[in-house]
Amino acid sequence: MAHIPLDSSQIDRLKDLAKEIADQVQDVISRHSSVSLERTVLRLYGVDGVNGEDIPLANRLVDILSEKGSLQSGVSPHFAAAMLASGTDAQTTAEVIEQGKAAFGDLTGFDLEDIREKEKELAQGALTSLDATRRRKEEKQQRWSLPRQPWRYVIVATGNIYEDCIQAKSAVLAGADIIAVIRSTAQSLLDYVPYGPTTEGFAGTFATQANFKIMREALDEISEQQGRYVRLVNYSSGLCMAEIAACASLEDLDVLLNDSMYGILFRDINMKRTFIDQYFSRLICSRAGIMINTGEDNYLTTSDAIENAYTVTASQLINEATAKNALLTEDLLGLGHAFEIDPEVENALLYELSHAQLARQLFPDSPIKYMPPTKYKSTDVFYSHCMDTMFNLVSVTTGQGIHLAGILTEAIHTPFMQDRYQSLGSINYVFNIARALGNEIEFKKDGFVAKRAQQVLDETEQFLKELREISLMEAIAQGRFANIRRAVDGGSGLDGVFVKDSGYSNPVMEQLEQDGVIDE
Amino acid sequence: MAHIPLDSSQIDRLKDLAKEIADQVQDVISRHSSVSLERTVLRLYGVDGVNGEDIPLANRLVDILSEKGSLQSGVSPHFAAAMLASGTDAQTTAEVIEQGKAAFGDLTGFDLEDIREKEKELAQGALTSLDATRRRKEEKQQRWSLPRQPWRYVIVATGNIYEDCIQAKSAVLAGADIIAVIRSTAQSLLDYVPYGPTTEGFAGTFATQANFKIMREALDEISEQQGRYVRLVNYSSGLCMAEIAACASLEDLDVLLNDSMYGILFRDINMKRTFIDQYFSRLICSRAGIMINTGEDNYLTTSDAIENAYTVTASQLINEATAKNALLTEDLLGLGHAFEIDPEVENALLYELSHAQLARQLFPDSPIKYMPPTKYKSTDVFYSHCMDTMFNLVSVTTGQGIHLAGILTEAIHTPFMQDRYQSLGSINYVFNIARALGNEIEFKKDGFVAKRAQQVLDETEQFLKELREISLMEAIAQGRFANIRRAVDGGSGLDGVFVKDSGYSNPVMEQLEQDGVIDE
Amino acid sequence: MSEQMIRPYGDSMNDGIIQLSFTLPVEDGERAKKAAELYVSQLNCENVSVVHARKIADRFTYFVVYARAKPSIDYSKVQASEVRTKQMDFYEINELIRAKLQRRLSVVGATIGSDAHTVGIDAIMSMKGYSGDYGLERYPEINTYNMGAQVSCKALLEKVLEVQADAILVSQTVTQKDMHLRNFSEFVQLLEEKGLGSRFLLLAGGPRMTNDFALQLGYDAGFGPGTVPSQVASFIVDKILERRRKAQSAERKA
Amino acid sequence: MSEQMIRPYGDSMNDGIIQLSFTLPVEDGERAKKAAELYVSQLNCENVSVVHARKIADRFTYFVVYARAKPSIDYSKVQASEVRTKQMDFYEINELIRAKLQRRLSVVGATIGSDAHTVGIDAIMSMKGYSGDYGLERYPEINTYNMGAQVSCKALLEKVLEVQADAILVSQTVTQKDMHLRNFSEFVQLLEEKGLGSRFLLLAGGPRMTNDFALQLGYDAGFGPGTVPSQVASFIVDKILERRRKAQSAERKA
Ligand code: B12
Ligand code: B12
Ligand SMILES: Cc1ncc(COP(=O)(O)O)c(C=O)c1O
Ligand SMILES: Cc1ncc(COP(=O)(O)O)c(C=O)c1O
Repeated sequence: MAHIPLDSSQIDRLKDLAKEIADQVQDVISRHSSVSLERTVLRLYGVDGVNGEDIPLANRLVDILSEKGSLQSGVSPHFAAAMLASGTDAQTTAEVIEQGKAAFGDLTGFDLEDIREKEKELAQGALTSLDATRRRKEEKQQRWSLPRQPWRYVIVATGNIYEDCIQAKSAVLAGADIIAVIRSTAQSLLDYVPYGPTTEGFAGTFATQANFKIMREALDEISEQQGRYVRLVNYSSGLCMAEIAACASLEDLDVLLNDSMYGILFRDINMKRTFIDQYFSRLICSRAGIMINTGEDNYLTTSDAIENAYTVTASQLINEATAKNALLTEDLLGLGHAFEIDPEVENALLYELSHAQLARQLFPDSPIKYMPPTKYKSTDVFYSHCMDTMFNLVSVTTGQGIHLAGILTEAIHTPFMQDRYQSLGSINYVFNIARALGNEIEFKKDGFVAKRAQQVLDETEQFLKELREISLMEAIAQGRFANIRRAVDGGSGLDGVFVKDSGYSNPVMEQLEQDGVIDE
Repeated sequence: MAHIPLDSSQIDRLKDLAKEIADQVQDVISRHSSVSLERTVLRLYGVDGVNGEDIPLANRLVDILSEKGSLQSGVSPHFAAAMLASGTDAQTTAEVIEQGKAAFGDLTGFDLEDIREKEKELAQGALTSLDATRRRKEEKQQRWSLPRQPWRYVIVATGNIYEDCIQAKSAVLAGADIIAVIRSTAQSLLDYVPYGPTTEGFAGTFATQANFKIMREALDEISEQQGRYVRLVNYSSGLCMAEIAACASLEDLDVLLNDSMYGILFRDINMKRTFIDQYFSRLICSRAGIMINTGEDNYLTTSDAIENAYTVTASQLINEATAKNALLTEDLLGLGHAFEIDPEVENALLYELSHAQLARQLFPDSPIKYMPPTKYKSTDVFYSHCMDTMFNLVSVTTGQGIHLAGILTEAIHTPFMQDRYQSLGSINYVFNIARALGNEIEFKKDGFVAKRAQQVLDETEQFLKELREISLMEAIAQGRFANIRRAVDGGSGLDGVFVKDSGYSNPVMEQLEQDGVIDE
Repeated sequence: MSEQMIRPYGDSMNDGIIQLSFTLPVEDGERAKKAAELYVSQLNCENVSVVHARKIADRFTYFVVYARAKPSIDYSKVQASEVRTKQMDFYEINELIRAKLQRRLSVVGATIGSDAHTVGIDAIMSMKGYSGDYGLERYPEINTYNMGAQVSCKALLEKVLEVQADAILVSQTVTQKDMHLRNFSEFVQLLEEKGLGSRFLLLAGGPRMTNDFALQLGYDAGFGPGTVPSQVASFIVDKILERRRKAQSAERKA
Repeated sequence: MSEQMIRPYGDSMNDGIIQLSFTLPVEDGERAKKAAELYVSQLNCENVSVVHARKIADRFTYFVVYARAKPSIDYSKVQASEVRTKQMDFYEINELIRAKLQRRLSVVGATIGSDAHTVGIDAIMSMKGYSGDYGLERYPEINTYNMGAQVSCKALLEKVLEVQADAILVSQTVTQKDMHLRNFSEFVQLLEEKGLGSRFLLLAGGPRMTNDFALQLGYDAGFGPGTVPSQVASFIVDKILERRRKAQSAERKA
C-alpha cells in the first residue's frame, strides 16, 4: 500500500484528545434517558406490534408511564411488575396494558426483589437474542465468505420494499457486496418506528422491522446463489436510534448508519437526545455485531471539502472515541469521509488522494467508509460517470474499506436499476485494472500529498484542543461542524429526554456495560 | 514527472540497431521512384487541376510519359522541356500537354543546359513555397500560442467537409487542440488525389487540396476566436503519400499521418512503393514543418497489446530512424502507441502505465501520440466512457504529447458532435484534477511497472537484432508486425514503381537532401 | 417569425439522431433485442439500432440504443417564459430600495415539508451567497429571515405574518414522487384559505424549477439551478415597486 | 402465448422510464430547453424532464433528458429468428463431416468492398479462432480460403468457383451510410446474375449483423458480435447435409 509518513506520537495525542471530548459528553449521557431509549428496552423485552391507531405498543406504554409521571425510574421495573401481575408473556402483557385492562406505573404492592428478579430474567432474554444474531451472522459469513475490500455498497430507495428487493438482487448480480435501504425523507423525525411491510415512501423506504426481515431474506437467497455474503444496511439516525438498533439486531442486519452528530446537524434533532440515544444504540450494535457507519461525508455537502477537511478527521476521531465508550471494536467502525472537492480545483485529485490516504492510515483496523462525489455532480450523466470513475480509482488505490457506489444520476434522481448497473460497471472495471496500483506507487516525501496530509492533521489537533476547552456541545452550537449552528436546547426530541431518578433501572444497559467487549 | 530507471547504453544500442535497419531500406529507396513520387514533383512545380474526366493533370502527364517509356529519367526534365517549348506557366503547359497540343516525353532537340536551368528554377519555386508554409505556421503559433501538452486531438468524419467544419468548431469550443479529418474508406487505395471540395464520403471525408483549404480557414477563424492555435491533421498513408504531403504543405496543414509500414500492413499496399513514397513525403514534411504521426497503435488492434508491446517500441524506433534519414527532427515525430490492453486483465492499468512511461522516456523530445482504447470498447457507451477516463489519466500522468480523444461510441459509429463533447468533458476533467499527479508519484524500483518496462526493452532489442539479420522487408513478409504477412512483391501499387535510369533527375529531392535539416 | 423546423443533430442537419438507454422486464436474448427495437420504433423513431443489450436482473435487460427520431417541430412557435427583470447588482439594488421604496424590504425563506435540503435556499439568503454573489442577508436594505429546512407551511406563514414579509422564498429539492409539487401547492392553498392569495410576492426555487412551472403552481416566479442572489433581489425589488405603482395609480383613480 | 404488455422499467414496474441524450440546432436558453421538452413529448413520452442543457457549438445545444415512455408493447407477439442448428464442438463437427459427407468441406471468406476490417472474419477463419474456440482453418475436414479485406465481389466469386466452395463467408464492419447493405446486396445480385442464386451456402457477419437482417438481405444466415467459429461450422455442416438429403429425396422421386 502507498504510504504517507505520519508522526505516531501526534496520532496518539489526537486520539487522547478525542477520548477526553467523548468523556465529557458521556457525563450528560449517563445522567439522562429518553422515551425512545425506554421503548428500546421494551422492544428488547419482547414488546412488538401496534394498537388500533397504528401506534406501536412500545410508544403507548412509555406514554402512559410518563403521563403517570413514573418514567424517571425507567420502564423496566414497571413492565416487570406488570408481567408479574399478568403472569403472561411480554407481548400479551403489553397488549392488556395498552387496552387499559392492567395497572401500569405504580410499583406499590410489589416486592422489589421479585421485580428485580423479573427484570434480570427479561434482560437475560434480551442479551441472549443479541448474542444469537451476532452468532448467526458470523455463521453466515463463514458459509458464504466475505468479498475483499473495498466492499461495493449501493443504495436502494424505491419506497416499496418489494421493488427494493428486485433492485437489490440486480445490484448484487452486478457485483454489489452491501445493500443499503435508504429511508423515506420524513422518518428520522418520527418519534416512533413504523410497523409492518411498506410499499409507499418518499425518496426512500420506511425502516420497519418487517421490511428489515423481507430484505434480509432476499439477500440470504442471493448470497446463497452468488456464494458471497451480502450485507444489509439501514439507518438508525433520528429520534429512534436505539429502537431501530434493537429492531435491526432482531432481524440480523449487518450495518447501521449511526453517527454521533448527524441527526443534530442535518435533521435538527436535539443534541442531548441524540447523544443519549446514540450511546445505547451503539451498545446494542456492539453486542449484536452490527457495524456502524458514521456520516462525516455529509459535512462536505454544506461546507468546503478542502477548507473543512479537518472537521471530517476530527469527527472521525470523536466518533471512534464515543464508539469505544459504547464498547464497539475497531472492526465495527465504518468511519465516514468523502470525495467532494470541486472538480474545478486544479489537482483536486491530489487532495483527494491525500485525504483518503490519511483516513486509511489513521484507522488502520477499521473498514472506513468512502463516499462518492455528490455535491459537484452534474446533471450531465456522462460527465458525472467520469467523476465516479476517478473516485473509484482513489478508493482502490488507497485501500478503502467500504466503497459507496457513486451514481451517474446523483444530481437528478434516486438511482434507477440501470444507474446502479452502470455505476458497478465502472467500479468493477477500475478495481480490476488498478487492483495493485497502491502497491506500485510511492508518494514523494515532502510532495504535495504528504504535505497536505500533515496540514490536515495539524489543523485537526488545533481544532480538537479548542473542542476540549469549549466542549463538543458548545462547538456544535457555534456551528463549527458543517457550518450549521444547533442550540443545546434546540431541535426536536428534547421533550423526550428526562433525568434518571435514583431508583432508575435499565438492566439491559447495565448488563451490556458490565459484560464489556465480547471477544470470542 | 514519474520516472523509470532505464539503462541509457541499452537505449543507444536500440537506436543504433534501428538506424542500421533504416539504412538497409534506404538503399531500395534511393534506386527507385514511383508514379506518385513523380506526380508530386509536378504538383510542386505548380501543376494542379483535373481534366474532363476528373483525372488530375499530374496523373495524365505521368501516364503519358510512362506510355512513352520515358518515365525512368523522371518527369522533371521532360516537364522543364515542355515549359521551355510552351513558354507559359506550369499549369498552362500541363493543360496543353494533356490536350495533346504539345509534345511531351522527348528531350531530343533541347539543350540539356537549358533544361537543367529550367528545372533548377522550378525546384527553387517549390522549395520557396515549402519554406513559406513553414514560416506562416510558425508565425501563427506565435500569434495564438500553443496549448500545453497533452494536446487534445479529435477526429471529424462526416464525409461532408462543410459539416466537418461545424463539428470541428464545436470540438474546439469544448477544448480540442488538434482536428483530424478522417478520410473516406477507399481513398488510400486510389492512385490519385481527388480534386475539389467534397460532400460525400464513407466513414470519412476525402482528402483533397480544396478540403484542406476549407478546414484550415475554419480553424484559423476559431483559433482567432479562442486565442489558441488549433492544428489541422490529415492522412498521407496510401498510394499517394508524397502527393498528399505536397497538397498539405500548400494549404498549411500541421500534421500528417505518415507511417513507414501502415499502408503495407493495413491497406495491403506494396512495401517498396510505400517506402519510396514515404521517404519523399517525409522530406517534404520536414521542409514544410509538418509533424508526422505514425501508426504503431494499429498493430494492437490485430495483435495482443501485452504480447506484442515490443513490436510497438521497435516500430517507433524504426519510424524515428527512417524519419531522421528524411531529415525530420524529433520535435516533428508524433510516434504512436496505444492503450489497448484487455480490461479483463488484472492490473491492466499497471501495464499501460509502464508502456506509456517507456515510450515517454525513449523519445523525450518527441510529441509522442497516445491512442485511446478501441479494440475492447463496449457498445455500452457508459462503460466505454470509463475506459477513456482511465486512459486520460494515464496520458496526463505520463506526460504524453498528443492525446487522441477516446470516444464513448467507438464500438458503434464514427463520432457524433455530442460524442466528441462528452469525450472532451472527460479529458478536461481528468487533465485538470490530475495535472501534477506524475510529479507526485514514484514507481517503486523493481516494482511491476519498472520490471515490465525493462522486459519490453529487452524483447525489443532481441527483435531488432533479428530484423537487422533478415531485413525489415523480410520480417514484414513473415508477419512479424501486427500478425499480418505481406509479400515483398505483393499488394497494390508495385506497378507504379520503377528503377531510376542514369539520367534520372529530381532536383526537388536533390535540393531538399542537399540543404539538410533547416534550423532557424 | 418565420417557420423553423428542427430535428436532432448527430453529424448532419436533421439526421434526427438520438441516444437512448432503458431497461425492459424481459430476459436477454434475440427476442429481447427485437422488443427493444420495436419499442423504440413506437417512439416515432426509425433506423433503430439496438447496439447493446445485457441482462441486469432476472427477467430484466438493459439496452443502449441509437435511432433517428422522425418528428420535426417548429422552433419559431416554441415559447418559454423567463423571469423578466433588469438584472441589477448589490449596490444598485440597495440604492434603489433606499431611493424609491424608502423602507427596508422584508424577506422570509424556507425549505418546506420533510425536505431537509438547505444548501439551495442558503445559497440565496446566507451572507456568503453563491458563486461570488452576496446573499440577501448581506443587503443592508433587506431584512432576511431564513428558517432553514423541514419547515411546515403553517410555521412559515406565521413567520411571514410576524415580520410582515414582502416576499416569501420557498425551496424544494426532493422531487421524488412529485413531493415538491404537493408541498409548493399546499403553501399556496394555505395562503388562499387565509385570503392572502396575492398579498405577498411568492418565489419558488429548486433544482427542477423553471419559471413556467412556478407560474403554473401559482407562484410569481421560479428559479432553477445556477440562480444567484442578485437575480432574486432584482426581481423582488422590481416587482414590489411595480405593485406599488399600480396600487398608487389605482388610488388616484378612486 | 398469453398477452404480456411491457414498458421500460426505472425503479418500478411499467414506470416507462427512459434516458435520452441528443443535440438540437438551437442556441442554449430557456426556449431551447422548452424545445427539447416538446420534442421528447412528440416521441410518445410524458413527464419529460430536461435535466441538462449545454451549448456545444454556435447554434447547437446538447441535452440529457429523462422521461416516461407511454407505449406498451405485447412481448408475447415479439418474434426474432435465431440461427437454428444444434451446436456441435470441433470434434463432433469433423467427425460428422467424415461420417456423413465423406468429403472435405470447402469454405471461402472475405471482407468485401473498401472495408479493410479483417479481425472479424479472421476470428472465424484463422487457426487461432476466437475466445478459445478454434478457427475453421484448424478443422481437418474443412478447406478454408480467407481472402482478407478490400476484396471485390468479382474476385470473391472467382475464388468461390475456383475452389468449388460449399459456403461463402462475407464480412462487413463499416456500416456508415449503410455501406454494408450495399456491399452485401451487391454480392447477392452478382450471384443471381450468374444464375448461382442458391448454389452456395451464404453467410453474412459483422458487428451490426443479426440473423433476421441477413435473411432479408438474401443470405442463409447472419452472425453478430460474440460469434465463435464452431457455431458457424455447426451451421454449415448442418445445412449442407440437410440440402443433400433434400437433393437425394428429390432424385429418388424423379
Ligand atoms: C447536499 C445534499 C444533501 C445533504 C443536504 C444538506 C443540507 N443541509 O442541505 C444531505 C446529505 C443531508 C442530504 C440528505 C438527503 N438527500 Co440529498 N442531496 C444533496 C445533493 C448532493 C446536493 C444538493 C445541493 O446542495 N445542491 C446545491 C444547491 C446550491 O443547488 P440547488 O438546491 O438547486 O439550489 C440552487 C437553485 O435551485 C436555486 N434555488 C434553490 N432553492 C431556491 C429557492 C428560491 C426561493 C430561489 C429563488 C432559488 C432557489 O438557487 C440555488 C443556487 O443557484 C443532491 C445531489 C445533487 N448533486 O444535486 C442530493 C439529493 C438532492 N438528495 C436526495 C435525497 C433523496 C436525499 C435524502 C432524502 C436521501 C435519504 N432518503 O436519506 C436525504 C434526506 C434529506 C431529506 N429528509 O430531505 C436526492 C433527491 C432525489 C429527488 N430528485 O427527489 C438527490 C438528488 C440525490 C439523489 N440522486 O438521490 N442531501
Ligand atoms: C480494429 C479496428 C480497425 C483496424 C482494422 C484492422 C484489421 N485488419 O481489421 C484499423 C485500425 C486498420 C481500422 C481502420 C479503420 N476503421 Co476501424 N475499427 C476497428 C475496431 C477498433 C475494432 C473492430 C474489431 O476488430 N472488432 C473485433 C471483431 C472480432 O468483432 P466483429 O468484427 O464484430 O466480428 C465478430 C462478429 O461480428 C462475427 N463476424 C464478423 N464478420 C463475420 C463474417 C461471418 C461470415 C461470420 C459468420 C461472422 C462474422 O464474428 C466475429 C467474432 O465474434 C472498431 C471499433 C470497435 N471497437 O468495434 C473500429 C471501427 C469498426 N472502424 C471504423 C472506421 C470508420 C475505420 C476507418 C474507415 C476509419 C478511417 N476512415 O480511417 C479505418 C479504415 C478502414 C477501412 N478502409 O475500412 C468504425 C466504423 C464505423 C461504422 N459503424 O461504420 C469503427 C466502429 C470505429 C469508429 N467508431 O469509428 N479499424
Ligand atoms: C449518518 C447518517 N444517518 C442517516 C442518513 C440518512 O438520512 P435520514 O436520517 O433522513 O434517513 C445519512 C445520510 O447519508 C447519514 O449519513
Ligand atoms: C498511420 C495511419 N495512416 C492512415 C490511417 C487512416 O486510414 P486510411 O489510410 O484508410 O485513411 C491510419 C488510421 O488510424 C493510420 O494510423
